[in-house]
Amino acid sequence: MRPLNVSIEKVVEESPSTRTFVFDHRFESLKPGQFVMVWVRGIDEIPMGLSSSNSITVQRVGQATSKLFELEAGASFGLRGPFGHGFTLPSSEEKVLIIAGGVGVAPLAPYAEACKARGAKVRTILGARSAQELVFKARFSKAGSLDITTDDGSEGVKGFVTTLLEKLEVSEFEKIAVCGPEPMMAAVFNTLKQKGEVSRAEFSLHRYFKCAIGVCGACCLDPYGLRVCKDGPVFTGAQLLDSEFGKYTRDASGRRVKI
Amino acid sequence: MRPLNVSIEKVVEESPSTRTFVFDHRFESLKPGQFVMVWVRGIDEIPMGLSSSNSITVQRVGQATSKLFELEAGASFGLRGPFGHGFTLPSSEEKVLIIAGGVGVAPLAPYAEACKARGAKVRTILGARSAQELVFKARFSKAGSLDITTDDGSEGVKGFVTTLLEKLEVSEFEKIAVCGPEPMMAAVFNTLKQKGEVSRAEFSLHRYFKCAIGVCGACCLDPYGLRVCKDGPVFTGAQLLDSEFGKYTRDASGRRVKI
Amino acid sequence: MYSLTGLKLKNPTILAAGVLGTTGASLQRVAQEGGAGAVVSKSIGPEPKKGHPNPSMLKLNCAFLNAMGLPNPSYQEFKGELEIAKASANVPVIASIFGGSAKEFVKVAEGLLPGKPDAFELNLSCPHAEGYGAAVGSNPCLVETITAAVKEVSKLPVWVKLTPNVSDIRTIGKAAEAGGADAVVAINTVKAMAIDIESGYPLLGNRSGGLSGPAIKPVAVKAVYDLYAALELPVIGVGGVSGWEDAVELMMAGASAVQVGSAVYDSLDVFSKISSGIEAFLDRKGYRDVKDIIGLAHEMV
Amino acid sequence: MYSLTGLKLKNPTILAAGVLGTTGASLQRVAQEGGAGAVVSKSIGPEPKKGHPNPSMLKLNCAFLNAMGLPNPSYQEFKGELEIAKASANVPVIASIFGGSAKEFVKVAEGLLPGKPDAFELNLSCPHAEGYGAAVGSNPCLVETITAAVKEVSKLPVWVKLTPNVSDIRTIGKAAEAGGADAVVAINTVKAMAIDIESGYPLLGNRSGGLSGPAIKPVAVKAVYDLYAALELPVIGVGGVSGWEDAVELMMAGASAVQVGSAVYDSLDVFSKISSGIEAFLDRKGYRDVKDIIGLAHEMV
Ligand SMILES: Cc1cc2nc3c(=O)[nH]c(=O)nc-3n(C[C@H](O)[C@H](O)[C@H](O)COP(=O)(O)OP(=O)(O)OC[C@H]3O[C@@H](n4cnc5c(N)ncnc54)[C@H](O)[C@@H]3O)c2cc1C
Ligand SMILES: Cc1cc2nc3c(=O)[nH]c(=O)nc-3n(C[C@H](O)[C@H](O)[C@H](O)COP(=O)(O)OP(=O)(O)OC[C@H]3O[C@@H](n4cnc5c(N)ncnc54)[C@H](O)[C@@H]3O)c2cc1C
Ligand SMILES: Cc1cc2nc3c(=O)[nH]c(=O)nc-3n(C[C@H](O)[C@H](O)[C@H](O)COP(=O)(O)O)c2cc1C
Ligand SMILES: Cc1cc2nc3c(=O)[nH]c(=O)nc-3n(C[C@H](O)[C@H](O)[C@H](O)COP(=O)(O)O)c2cc1C
Ligand code: FES
Ligand code: FES
Repeated sequence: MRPLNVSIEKVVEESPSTRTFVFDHRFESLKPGQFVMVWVRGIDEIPMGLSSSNSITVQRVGQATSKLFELEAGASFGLRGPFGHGFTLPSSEEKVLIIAGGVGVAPLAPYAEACKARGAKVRTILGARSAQELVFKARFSKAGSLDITTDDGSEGVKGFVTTLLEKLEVSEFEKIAVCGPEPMMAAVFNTLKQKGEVSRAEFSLHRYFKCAIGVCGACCLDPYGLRVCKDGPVFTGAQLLDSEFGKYTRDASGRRVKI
Repeated sequence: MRPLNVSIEKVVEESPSTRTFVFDHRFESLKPGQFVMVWVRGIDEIPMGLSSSNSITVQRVGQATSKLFELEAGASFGLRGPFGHGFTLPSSEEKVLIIAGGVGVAPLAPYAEACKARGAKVRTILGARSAQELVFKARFSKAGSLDITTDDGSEGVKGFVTTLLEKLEVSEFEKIAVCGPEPMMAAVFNTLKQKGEVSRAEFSLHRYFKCAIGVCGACCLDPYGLRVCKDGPVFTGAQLLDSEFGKYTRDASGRRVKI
Repeated sequence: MYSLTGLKLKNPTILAAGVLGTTGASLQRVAQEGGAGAVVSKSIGPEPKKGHPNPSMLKLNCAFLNAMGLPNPSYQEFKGELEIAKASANVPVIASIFGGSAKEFVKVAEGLLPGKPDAFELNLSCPHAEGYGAAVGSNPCLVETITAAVKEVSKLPVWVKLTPNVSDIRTIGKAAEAGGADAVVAINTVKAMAIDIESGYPLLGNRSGGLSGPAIKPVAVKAVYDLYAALELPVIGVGGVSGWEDAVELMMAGASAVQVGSAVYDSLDVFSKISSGIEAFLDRKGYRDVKDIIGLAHEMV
Repeated sequence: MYSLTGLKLKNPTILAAGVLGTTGASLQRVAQEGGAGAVVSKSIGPEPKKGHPNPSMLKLNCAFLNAMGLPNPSYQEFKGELEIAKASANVPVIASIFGGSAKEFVKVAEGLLPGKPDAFELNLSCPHAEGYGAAVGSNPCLVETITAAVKEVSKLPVWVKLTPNVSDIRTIGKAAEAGGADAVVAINTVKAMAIDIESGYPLLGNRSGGLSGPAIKPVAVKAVYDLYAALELPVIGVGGVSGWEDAVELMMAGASAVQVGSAVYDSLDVFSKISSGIEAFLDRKGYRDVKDIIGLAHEMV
C-alpha cells in the first residue's frame, strides 16, 4: 500500500507538547487502538495511534514530531494504515475502565466514544504530569465518568493513575483498556496483577517500528516473538505475562534497551 | 494466464485427416467462434477453435498437429483461453446461414447448436474435398437443414460451397457465418459482395498467432491494423472490405505470403 | 507539443518496440486510434527471422513473460512497412533495429533509410536472443562502437535501449553517451522464466525470456533515476507503465517521455488515457508543463 | 526429513534472511508456529547498525519494496539471540552474516560461533547497503575470497546468497563454488525504487531499495535454473514464494529447498501450508520424493 497523501485541515494545540492534526481523509473502518504510519517526507516515518477517524494526536519528542509541529493547515503528509488490532469493544451494558497516561489518550479517546456509542458504561482514569498536560478531558467526560491524577497535583488527585487504581473495585469492569508510557503501563499491569485482574486487561504497546506490516521483525516481543505492529499493538495482559513488557525494549538496531 | 493442464477423455476420428479431442475441462462461458491456444509441450503452441465447450477438432497439417495425433485418452496438453470474439448470436426466430469448409466446421458446429438453442432457424452449407472429409454432418443436420458440396462430387452437390451459395436468396438470412480455408472464404466473400450482402456476414480468420492476446502484433490485418487474435478472429465483411483478406497473409517473420 | 531529440510529439507517450509494431498498418493504428505521441517499430534485423517457437508470450499474475526471439521480415521487407506507417501515422515513427555487430547495425540502418524513419532505436537489450540484444548491450565497448557507427551513417537521432540485466546500468548509459547517442531508453525486459508445474516444462518455447508489465515498474524507476543522475542525455522511460500515475512516476524519476508496451493488452487507447491523465495531474497540481516534473524526485531531499 | 548441506530439515521451507529474524524469540516462533523447516537470522555485521531511516518497507501492488539498511545489533549482542533460537526453535538455525571484507566476515562468523549456529549464510547480495552486500557480491574475486575465508574458520556449512543484479549470476555462483561454498542461495531482492507522485519524494527513506514478493518470482526461477545447470552445489531458491505452487516451480527449476520472506505478510504459517501443499502435490502426481522434482524442468525438452 502506497501512502495516502493527506492535507491538514486543522491543528489543535492540546497541551504545550501535544497537538492534534485533523486531516482530510476519514478511516471509516477504524477500530480504536489501530495506528497509522505517518510519513514526514524527507525525515522519517513514525507510528501514531488514530485519535479519531481523521486525526492523529502527537506529542513532540524528536525530529519527526518536531517537523510535524512546523506544519499548518494546508500542509500535507503521507499516511499508511490503519494497521494492527484495536481494543476489544464492549457489548452494551458492559462496564469499561479506561486508564490513560500522557499521549496514551490518543487511541483511548475514540475507544471511549465507541464504547459509549454501543451503550457501555465508561469510566476513565486520566493521568498526566501536570494540569496543562491533560489531553482530551472533555472527550472522556462526555463519554462517561472521569477521574484525574497529576504528578504534581495541579489537577485531580496528586499521584499516578495507580494511586486511584489501587483503591478501585476492578472486578466490576468487564473491559479494561490501558495506554500510556511503558513505566506507567507496567505499574498498572502490576497493580492489576495483584488484584488478579490483569489477564483480560488490554494494553497498547509501543516498540520501534520499521515495516509496520509484520514482516521485518523489528518490533517482536520476548519470549513469544509477538509482533507489536501486526499481532498488536493491543495485547491482553495474559499475552504479556512473563514477557519483556515493562523490562526492556529494543532500539532501531535491535539492541535491548532498559525501560 | 498460465495454461490449464487438460487431459484427453476421448479421441474421435472425424475423417482421415481430422480428429476431435475431448478434454476434461469445460469452458462454460464459450462463445462459439472463440479459440484456445493449444500447447503441445516441447513442440509448439497453436490456435484452435473450440468445437464445443470441452473439445477441439484438429486437422493434421504439420508438426504440432501431428504430435497431437499421437496422443490418446489420458494424455494431456496445455490450454490458454478462450480468446477473441465469437460469431454474433441470432435472436429467436432469426434465420441463420452457415457456410463451413473443411475444418472450418470446428467453431461453426457449436455456433449452429447455440443458434438452434435460441430458437433461430439454421441452414448450413458444408463443403469438403470429398465425402470422407465431411465433418460434423450430424451436428449440423440436427441443428437445422444441411446442404453438402464436395469438390469431387462424392457426396452432395459436386463443386464448392459457392456453387450452392450463388443460387441462394441470401437476403432472407439475418445472420451469415463463414469459416474455412481462406481461398474458400474469399470466394464466399466475393459471391456475397456481388449479392450486396457481404457487410453483415461474419468470417472467422486465420493468421499466424504468437501471443494470442493482442500485444505482439504478429496477426495484424492490413490496412487498419486489426488484430485477428483480439479484435477477431471473427470479423464482419464490412471490416474486411478492401483489406488483405483473400490476398495475402504473413508468415512467422512478418513477411507477406500470397494466399 | 513535446520536443524529444528534435522530434515533435503531440504527447509524451510512445509505443514501445516489439509491441504491435510488425506492420505499418498496426503502427498507424496505435498512433491514430491509440493516441500515441510516437511509435517504435518491432526490432528489425539483417535477415528474416521467425523468432522462437511458441509459446512466445504469456500473461502472468503481475507481469507478462515473452521470448519472441526478434521475429522480423528483415530490413528489405520492412522498409515498405515503414513507408506505410510514415504515410499514415502522423506521428514520428522510430525504427528499432538490431544486429550482432556494428556492421550489421549499419547495414540495417542504411537499408531502412529509404523508408524515412524519424529516428533509430538501437536494441542493445533484448534478453533472450543469442548474439543480439543484451548479449551485445552488456558490453560498454560494443555499445559505444555500435552507437557511433549508426550515428555516422545518418543524421537521424539515435536512441539506445538499455538492458537492466547488468550490475550498473549507468556504465552502459555512459557508453551510449560517449558513442554519440541522442537519448537512452530504459528498460528492456528483465531476464526471467516460468515453469508449468503440471508437466515440468518451461512455459516458453525458448524456455526463458523477459519480464515486462507492472512487476518491473520499480526496476524501471530505479534505472531511469540512476541514468538521469549520471547522464546529460534525455532518458526515455519504459517498463510497467499502464496508467498515468506510472508515467508520472517515471517522469519524476527522470524520464522525458515514456514508452508503453505490455499495457496495450488492457486497451489500445492506453496512450490517450495516459496523456490526458498526465495533463489533468499537471493541472490539479499547478505545474505549467511536464518539464516541471521531469526528474523532480532528484530535488526532493 | 530433508538433508541439505548436512543439516536435517523436517521440510524444505526455510525462513529467508532479514524477515522476522531480529530476535531469537521471533526465529523460534517462525519455526514452531510457522512450521519452517529451518530459519535464517537477520544479517548480522561487525558493528551495531540502525539501518536506513523509515519508510523502510512498503507493500506495492505485486511486490514489496524495502531498504532496511542491514539494521542489526552486531554479532556481540546477537550471539545471545542465536542461543535463544537454538534452545527453542528445534530446527536448524542459520546465521546470516555480512561485512565489507573477508576480514569482517571472519570476525562476525567467529564472533557468532559460541551461539552455535548450524550454518552460515553469507549476504553478498543486499542491493542497498553501501560497501556491503551486492557491492561486494557483484565481484567474483571477492566472493571467492570471502567464501574461502569463512570456510577456513569453522567446519559449518556455508551458504552464499547471490544478487540477481549482475549480467550473469552463474559467474558469481561459480566463484562461490570455487571458494568452497556448500550451497548457493538465489536470489536477494532486485534493485528497485518507487516515487510518491503527490510529493515527488522517493517512497523509501533510503530513496531506493530492493524488490521482493510475487513480482520477482520469474527472476528467481531463471536464476535458480541457470545456477542449477552451471554448478555442482545445491541451489536454495528464494524470491516471491508465497504458495506451494511457487515452491514447486522453484524446485523444478533446480532448488533443493526454498526460502520464504515477504509472504510471512500473508500469514506466519505459510511454511506449514507450503510444505503440506508440496506433499499433496507429490502424492497426486505420484512422485516418491521431492528429489523427483528438483531440476525436473531441465529434463523436459
Ligand atoms: C503503535 C504506536 C502508536 C503510537 N501512537 C502515538 C500517538 O498517538 N501519539 C504520539 O505522540 N506518539 C505515538 N507513538 C510514539 C511515536 O511513534 C514516537 O513518539 C515518534 O516515533 C517519535 O519520533 P521522533 O522522530 O519525533 O523522535 P525520535 O527522536 O526519532 O525518537 C524518539 C523516540 O521515539 C520513538 N520512535 C522513533 N521512531 C520510532 C518508530 N519508527 N517506531 C516507534 N517508535 C519510534 C523511540 O522510542 C525513540 O527513542 C506511538 C508509537 C507506537 C509504536
Ligand atoms: C483462430 C484460429 C483458429 C483455428 N482453428 C483451427 C481448428 O479448429 N482446427 C484446426 O485444425 N486448425 C485450426 N486452425 C489452424 C491451426 O492453428 C494450424 O493448422 C496449426 O497451427 C498447424 O500447426 P502445425 O504445427 O501442425 O503445422 P506447421 O507445420 O507448424 O504449420 C503449418 C501451417 O499452419 C499454420 N500455423 C502454424 N503455426 C501457427 C500459429 N501459431 N498460428 C496460426 N497458424 C499457424 C500456418 O499457416 C502454417 O503454415 C486455426 C487457426 C486460427 C488462427
Ligand atoms: C511481446 C514483446 C515484444 C518485445 N519486442 C521487443 C523488441 O523487438 N525490441 C525491443 O527493444 N524491445 C522489445 N520488447 C520490450 C519492450 O519494448 C519494453 O521494453 C518492455 O516490454 C517493458 O515495457 P512494458 O512493461 O511497457 O511492456 C518487447 C516486449 C514485449 C512484451
Ligand atoms: C524486510 C526485508 C529484509 C531483508 N533483509 C535481508 C537481510 O538482512 N539479508 C539478506 O540476505 N536478505 C534480506 N532480505 C532478502 C530476503 O531474504 C529475500 O532474499 C528476498 O526478500 C526475496 O524473497 P521473498 O520474495 O520471499 O521476500 C530481506 C528482505 C525483506 C523483504
Ligand atoms: S515493524 Fe516490522 S514486523 Fe513489526
Ligand atoms: S498474435 Fe500477438 S497480437 Fe495477435
